[in-house]
Amino acid sequence: MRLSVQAEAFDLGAESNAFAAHVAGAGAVVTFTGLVRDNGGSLAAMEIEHYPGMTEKAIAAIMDQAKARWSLVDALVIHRYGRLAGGEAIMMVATAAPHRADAFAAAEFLMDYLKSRAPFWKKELSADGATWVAAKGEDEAALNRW
Amino acid sequence: MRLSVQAEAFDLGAESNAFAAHVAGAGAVVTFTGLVRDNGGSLAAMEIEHYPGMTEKAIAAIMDQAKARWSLVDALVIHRYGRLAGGEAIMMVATAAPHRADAFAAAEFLMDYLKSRAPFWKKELSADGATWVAAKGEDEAALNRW
Amino acid sequence: MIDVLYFAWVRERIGLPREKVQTDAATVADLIAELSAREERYALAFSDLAALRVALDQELSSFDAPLAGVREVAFFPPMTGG
Amino acid sequence: MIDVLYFAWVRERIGLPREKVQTDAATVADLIAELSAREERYALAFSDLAALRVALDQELSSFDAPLAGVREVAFFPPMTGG
Repeated sequence: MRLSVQAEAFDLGAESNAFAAHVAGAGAVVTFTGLVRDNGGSLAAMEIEHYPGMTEKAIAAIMDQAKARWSLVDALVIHRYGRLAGGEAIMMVATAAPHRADAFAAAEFLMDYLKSRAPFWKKELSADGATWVAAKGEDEAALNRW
Repeated sequence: MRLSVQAEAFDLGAESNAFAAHVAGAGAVVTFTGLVRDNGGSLAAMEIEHYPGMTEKAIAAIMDQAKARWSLVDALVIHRYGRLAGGEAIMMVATAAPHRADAFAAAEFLMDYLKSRAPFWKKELSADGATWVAAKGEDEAALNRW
Repeated sequence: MIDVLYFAWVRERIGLPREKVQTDAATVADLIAELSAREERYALAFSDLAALRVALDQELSSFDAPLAGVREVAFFPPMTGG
Repeated sequence: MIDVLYFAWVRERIGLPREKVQTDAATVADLIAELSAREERYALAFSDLAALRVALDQELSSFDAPLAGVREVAFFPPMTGG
């Protein structure tokens, strides 16, 4: 299990290959990557603030829960902070399990909890100014399924 | 949307990066990779047979269904046939969508249908001999959720 | 004349991957009956239809489907892709 | 003395990321009342508690939680990670 909270960009392909290279016993690897949506015209940059110390603890706790609930061979969470340009990768999650149901469920669980329980705050920067991204009711509701 | 049925190995990292590089408007990319389970001791090789012609049609039809059901920016399916060693990647699916729920749902849908509706048959080769992998009731049942 | 294809253990039991069959069978079930009457290896391969699937011109179909106009019939076990 | 941290728009409204606060507040709610009484910018930041979250020593907590033994209190809006 690896967890990294970092300002630097990461390489989705390299991270995926490194992760999948050491998952003996796994038949299924799922990755999720969150990107800054780049809708052509109004390219939105993003500024991500976080709570150093609590961030790592919160993510580690979420990963421990996932490990306890599903049969996981391994899991990975990388989450960036700081300023990101449109199209850039914000974060990624990877899970490896003997079977696909566990790999998918654990990845979705990690994402749902990272969205609403890891101390990150996103600010969108566009030509119109800067706006803090509001938490969505559906993201809070998504936690109820677990 | 790209679909490849091939004997050659593919590079998960390179395919993931190539896929994620052209998904403007997407905020979420999900990949699934199926591996030949390599449990150390009894390294199982796998032989995958398929039905050339029908395979491509069946996968294209499944991808069209996914595209019709979810808001997808792009999707990718790569599936190998022939002989694979333990730990090798059998296939991968990638989906890109504005939001994570669609990317996850479409990837799981593609996987469930590829499992039971794309004409591939797996044979496991071990020290004990060769055995055709039996279809699982739970895989057929998984289709009912869609 | 139709092309009849066999995959996986159906192919192994029958001993060949494909053959041309001259038949007037009206349905898939009729064709199965004709083939099973030929030789033991066919009867064995078709002994449990619940363990078989059929595709007509590369589309999954059912055993009671008519064969009129069909050029390619394929028999195989439940698929195990992914 | 406890460390009080502010993040996102809470930080922007109050105008600083962290400060040390000398307080005898028994609960988080009491601390909020003390801070809000200080200056308008605090009152504004804390005006809608439904839009706020609190962490005590880096664990999510609630507004009625006691402050005894707590060294670090953080106020922030609902999180938007992922």
